[in-house]
Amino acid sequence: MSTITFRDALHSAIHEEMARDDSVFVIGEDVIAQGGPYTVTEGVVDKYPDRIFQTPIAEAGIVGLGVGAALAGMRPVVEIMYLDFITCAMDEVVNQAAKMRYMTGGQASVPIVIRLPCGLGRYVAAQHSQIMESWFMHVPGLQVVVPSTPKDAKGLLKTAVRSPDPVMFMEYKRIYTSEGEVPDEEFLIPFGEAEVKREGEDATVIGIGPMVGKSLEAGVLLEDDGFDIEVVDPRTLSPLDTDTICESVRKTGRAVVCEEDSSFAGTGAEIAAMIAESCFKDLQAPVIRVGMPHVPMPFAPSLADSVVPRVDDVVDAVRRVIA
Amino acid sequence: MSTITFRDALHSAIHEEMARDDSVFVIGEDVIAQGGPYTVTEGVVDKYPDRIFQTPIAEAGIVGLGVGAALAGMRPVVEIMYLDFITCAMDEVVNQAAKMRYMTGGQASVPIVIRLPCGLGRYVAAQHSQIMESWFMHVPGLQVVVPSTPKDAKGLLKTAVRSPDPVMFMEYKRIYTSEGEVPDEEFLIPFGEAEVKREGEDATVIGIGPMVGKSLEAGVLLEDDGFDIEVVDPRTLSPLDTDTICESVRKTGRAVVCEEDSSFAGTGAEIAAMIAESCFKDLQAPVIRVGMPHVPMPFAPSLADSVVPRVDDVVDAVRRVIA
Amino acid sequence: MALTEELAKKMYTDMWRIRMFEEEANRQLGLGNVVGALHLYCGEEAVAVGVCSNLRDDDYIVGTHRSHGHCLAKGADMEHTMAELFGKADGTCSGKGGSMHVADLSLNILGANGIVAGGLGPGTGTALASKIRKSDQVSVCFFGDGAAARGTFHEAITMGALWNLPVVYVCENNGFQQWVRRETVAVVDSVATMAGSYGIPGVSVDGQNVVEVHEAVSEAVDRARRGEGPSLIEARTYRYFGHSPGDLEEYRTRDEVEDWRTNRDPINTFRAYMEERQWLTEREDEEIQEATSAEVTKAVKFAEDSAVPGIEEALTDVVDTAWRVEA
Amino acid sequence: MALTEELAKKMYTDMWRIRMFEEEANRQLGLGNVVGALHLYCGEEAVAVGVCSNLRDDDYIVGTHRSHGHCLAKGADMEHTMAELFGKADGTCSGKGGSMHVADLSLNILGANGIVAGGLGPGTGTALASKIRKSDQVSVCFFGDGAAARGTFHEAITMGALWNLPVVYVCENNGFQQWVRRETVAVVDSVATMAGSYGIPGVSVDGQNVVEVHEAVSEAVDRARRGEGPSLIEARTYRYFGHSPGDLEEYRTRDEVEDWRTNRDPINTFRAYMEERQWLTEREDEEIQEATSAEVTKAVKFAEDSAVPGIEEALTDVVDTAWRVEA
Ligand SMILES: Cc1ncc(C[n+]2csc(CCOP(=O)(O)OP(=O)(O)O)c2C)c(N)n1
Ligand SMILES: Cc1ncc(C[n+]2csc(CCOP(=O)(O)OP(=O)(O)O)c2C)c(N)n1
Ligand SMILES: [Mg+2]
Ligand SMILES: [Mg+2]
Repeated sequence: MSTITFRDALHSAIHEEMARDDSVFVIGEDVIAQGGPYTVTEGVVDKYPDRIFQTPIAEAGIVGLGVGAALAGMRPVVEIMYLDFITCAMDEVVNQAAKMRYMTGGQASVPIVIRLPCGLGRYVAAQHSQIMESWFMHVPGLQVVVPSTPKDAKGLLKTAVRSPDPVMFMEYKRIYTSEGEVPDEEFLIPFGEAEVKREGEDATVIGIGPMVGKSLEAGVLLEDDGFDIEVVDPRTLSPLDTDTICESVRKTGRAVVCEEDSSFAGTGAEIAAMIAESCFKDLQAPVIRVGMPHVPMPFAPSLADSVVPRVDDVVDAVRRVIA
Repeated sequence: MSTITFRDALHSAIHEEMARDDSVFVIGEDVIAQGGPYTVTEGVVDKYPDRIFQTPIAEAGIVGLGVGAALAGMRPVVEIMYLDFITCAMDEVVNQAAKMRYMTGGQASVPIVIRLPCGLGRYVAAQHSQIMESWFMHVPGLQVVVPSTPKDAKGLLKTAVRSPDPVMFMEYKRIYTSEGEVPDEEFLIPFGEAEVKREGEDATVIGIGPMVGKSLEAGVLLEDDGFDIEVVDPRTLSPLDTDTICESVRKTGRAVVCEEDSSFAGTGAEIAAMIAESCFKDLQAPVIRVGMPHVPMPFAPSLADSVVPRVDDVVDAVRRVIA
Repeated sequence: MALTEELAKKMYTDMWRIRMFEEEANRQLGLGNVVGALHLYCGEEAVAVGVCSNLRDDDYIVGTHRSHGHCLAKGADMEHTMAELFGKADGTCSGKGGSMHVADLSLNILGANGIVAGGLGPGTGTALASKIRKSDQVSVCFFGDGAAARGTFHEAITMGALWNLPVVYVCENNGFQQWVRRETVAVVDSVATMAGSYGIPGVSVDGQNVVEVHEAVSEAVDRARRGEGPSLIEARTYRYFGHSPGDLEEYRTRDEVEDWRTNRDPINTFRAYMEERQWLTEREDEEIQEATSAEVTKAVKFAEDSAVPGIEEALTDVVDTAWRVEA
Repeated sequence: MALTEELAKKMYTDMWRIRMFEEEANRQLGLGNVVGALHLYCGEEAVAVGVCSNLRDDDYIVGTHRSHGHCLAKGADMEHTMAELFGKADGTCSGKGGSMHVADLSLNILGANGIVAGGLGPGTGTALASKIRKSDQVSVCFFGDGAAARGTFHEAITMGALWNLPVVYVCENNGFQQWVRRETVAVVDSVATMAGSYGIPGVSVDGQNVVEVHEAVSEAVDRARRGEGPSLIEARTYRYFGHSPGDLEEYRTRDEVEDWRTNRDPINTFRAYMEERQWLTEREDEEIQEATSAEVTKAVKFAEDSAVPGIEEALTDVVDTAWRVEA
């Protein structure tokens, strides 16, 4: 085990997979210069100069080329500088990458990974702070992966690169510098396996991305109230490990679903609806959702900080769900 | 009252609004030729030759120009030939139209209506049959309107044209030819007001778009079982009239949410999660969702017909929720 | 690729294969055996054939919504293609794709595409793959004149040009974009003009003349295979049928269609060329047409006999569910 | 618009206003009063000023991520603009937009845009509005050289050209696209070349020479106002600062920057031009700079004094909640 950052975990996953498999390549804006805005692809150009493509500003083209290269058997790792810009390539994601296997009756495989730095970063307002996981969840054919720790980041990215189907890989900008223990030996994390990140008896908190860390912090604070929460990290939203989530909720009888994105028709909606349907008899209180209000991200730091869910919001929600 | 088709209702709404307000104009592909694929803009070119623009194939450009014209005080009614092609213009929808008012601190108004023919039509497979309302619901700043009858189509489209904010206007292709009574005098239907389309005591069925009609049919069949269902049509998904939905569910104690789109992270997820949270004490059974399985639309008519929810699926779901 | 007598015969045959396949597909549409959007290629045969006659089996093509011709010219089997239009289990795509998504990955036919200009990015991506692998495969992107207005056209070609990828962009300029004439919605007459924005060669050829198409593409393919980068070729052509079912064809006269059919038919033009060179006897011509007709009949029979897919098929092929990694 | 002495003085002043505003914004970034992405315009002043000096108050402009200069040149107030960068309640956008979204709709400044090439469609749309209304307003779309690769550039200009809209497309070609040199990611040197794809005039001018910019744009604006359609103007320019905070500037040398600052500074160039014509005395120059400096100081004071927006403000302006229709 070594303690490394989330960014380092991604960086080493890419380097390891490129060393392992010649068909893996990197494509995106500024991925050579400074190794991309988050330096995740740093050094790739030195080791694999023929397998990294620094592009014009053309997201539809970037994803489109990635889809074609994947159809031809390559394994592109695409960086979209800010998730918000994937809106410029939604046809390529939704109508091409996601549906190709199906429309060809299983002939085609599109092993593309689209890395999506997302969420609030250094206060860059409404067009540079979005999340939108629920969009990708709703599209059959896409896999949606949301690591919350360096270990998960590494294991899930390596799995993503090996997946025969498209992966939307969420990277919350604010946790790039967070640290955690990562095994030194090679490892993979399967899709569709949630992890219980804290065991507890009184309520289940399902956290997405950075809300996992905040939920764990909330867990510590809630001990003072005498509440012992269980924190479940789905790790992949599609496929979604409903079994692990439901098992926990059946045990605790209470659930809070926490996401940084706005709640309305968001990720938490699916998870809450699923729990409410599957665990109806075991629920002792309504499932509560914690998320951003239904507003774009404001610029002013004071405002931005006020809308992104905090540890306190988790604490409050747990208190409400237990009360 | 006159009995007219859904298509006629839209057609007359556009003609009436164009007569009333010089700033209303039409833009889209083939909107002059044959009056668009669904003939909704038929005759506009004869009456208002300077207010209809037949475009190149360039959805991002079309919506982008619409946003600009709207910012300059015009009221564009944009036709996207198939909803699926809006994926080519998602930046314009999400980052421009939806956020402009907010990012400018309330200075800007973007009164654009984007008409979106959607859902299964004449068997045109995965890239020509999508729905995706839940995407638009999730975007703050967008209003999402889903008429299910000719009357609602007319009243809601007229309201949409007058709205100071962007409207995603869903037109399910399979109901263009359905008929219904429409008032002869001018009328508008406010956003955020659901309609109870059938009163009943035993269970609430929330239907979206064509599922309203199917739910009403199911209602008749279920009378044989001795079940009396209430059918609620939200009519607008954003804003969503949670009061009317919850009032009904509190009365019946049971809810089924029906959509034609795939359920996973879909429209029904939000509605089901909301009901499960708001009506927890009154629910006598879990909220059940009826929708398409999580697959793209297959081409073969036999397959396509097997995945789109039918009247039977509603009947089954109601029996399950009451059982 | 040099135009030998042998190749010419194959090309002539392929043109008939497309013509007869499409006419039959249209007939089957009338009978209700084929449903959905059916974009027919009749009149444009010289383009697909003039292009694909330069390609190897391992070269890539990506098509458009109007792609039966591209697939057949690249070698796709008529029986499975017809079965696909019928929505049958033996279709190339098991009935899940239909006319707008026919594809045969085993022949590197990436398939039709229901999104106008949707294929240009992926097609260019296959060329990127070839470059990375240092293979000498070439990719061809077919697209319509209408597609040239879309942003993806611009973005894809920019990258194709930037990295000198082995790709040939083939515009089928049939003068129409669904129900409108090109001149009412386009700002430049020739799509080949646009090559200037990308610093690549752009040529315009008579798309009714398969020899002209073949030669222009031959040069472009060679250039691409040598690693010298992409070319843009515009073939001026015409479609005989309406855009797809439901087209009232208000944008053209019957006379106009008749004129093209009579005076500029690509099959007639090529027949004359071959006869002049004594590459085709009347007898051979008859044999080709008879054999092709029989092939089409057999394809229809195959499609009719093929099973309707079982409804459980609707739920497969979303992702590869057999794939697993171990933790 | 003719370049009179009076207009030249205003332009010279505006160039200083932008220069000093930007340098101060950068200082405030260092102090932590300004946060987020800050894309500075220093070095490119001649473009915004050369363009906007041809515009009326009711003409439209749309900007880019690097738009403080565009706003100031079109007449935006420095105090509210600075307050916006501070995220304060008195900002032009009440602190909700920030640097990448500054806008002043009352001056038909539709604002900055955080999406590269995101403004070209909306900008062209304002010109469509003017055409429908038969007003003689003109719209200007500013965009960077990087934006010219995006599909929306292609789609928007196609429609601007198709309908002969009153719009001028102004490319600020500063030779960089974030952290890469244009030549490594672009396929044609001059963006003006691309005008050929749209059948509109395309010219390239020295973007460090405000007179040259002014004159080229004057012609384009007149053309647009006369209803003769769009033009594409490329201004070759240079930015003095890094792309935005965090730029290590590995893609250029200090010498290169110094060379532009010393030998091709737009303000120095214009000063020399004015002095030659005896349009500017040393005294006047000093006064202009002092007044501008005072204006900037006042703007900072204003921004500092302005309140932080109340958190309830985060929840307003999503849609117009006051709007209602009656059933
Ligand atoms: C992005 C997108 N927009 C619109 C359509 C609807 N559509 C299908 S084919 C077509 C016309 C295409 O014209 P062109 O590219 O010239 O090809 P042609 O049909 O003439 O072969 C249109 C508008 C589509 N399929 N995709
Ligand atoms: C669609 C999109 N892709 C990428 C970015 C990130 N980005 C912001 S500015 C920029 C460079 C823009 O270059 P250019 O258009 O030449 O403008 P300049 O910064 O040189 O003024 C990039 C890549 C973005 N904002 N939007
Ligand atoms: Mg065409
Ligand atoms: Mg630049």
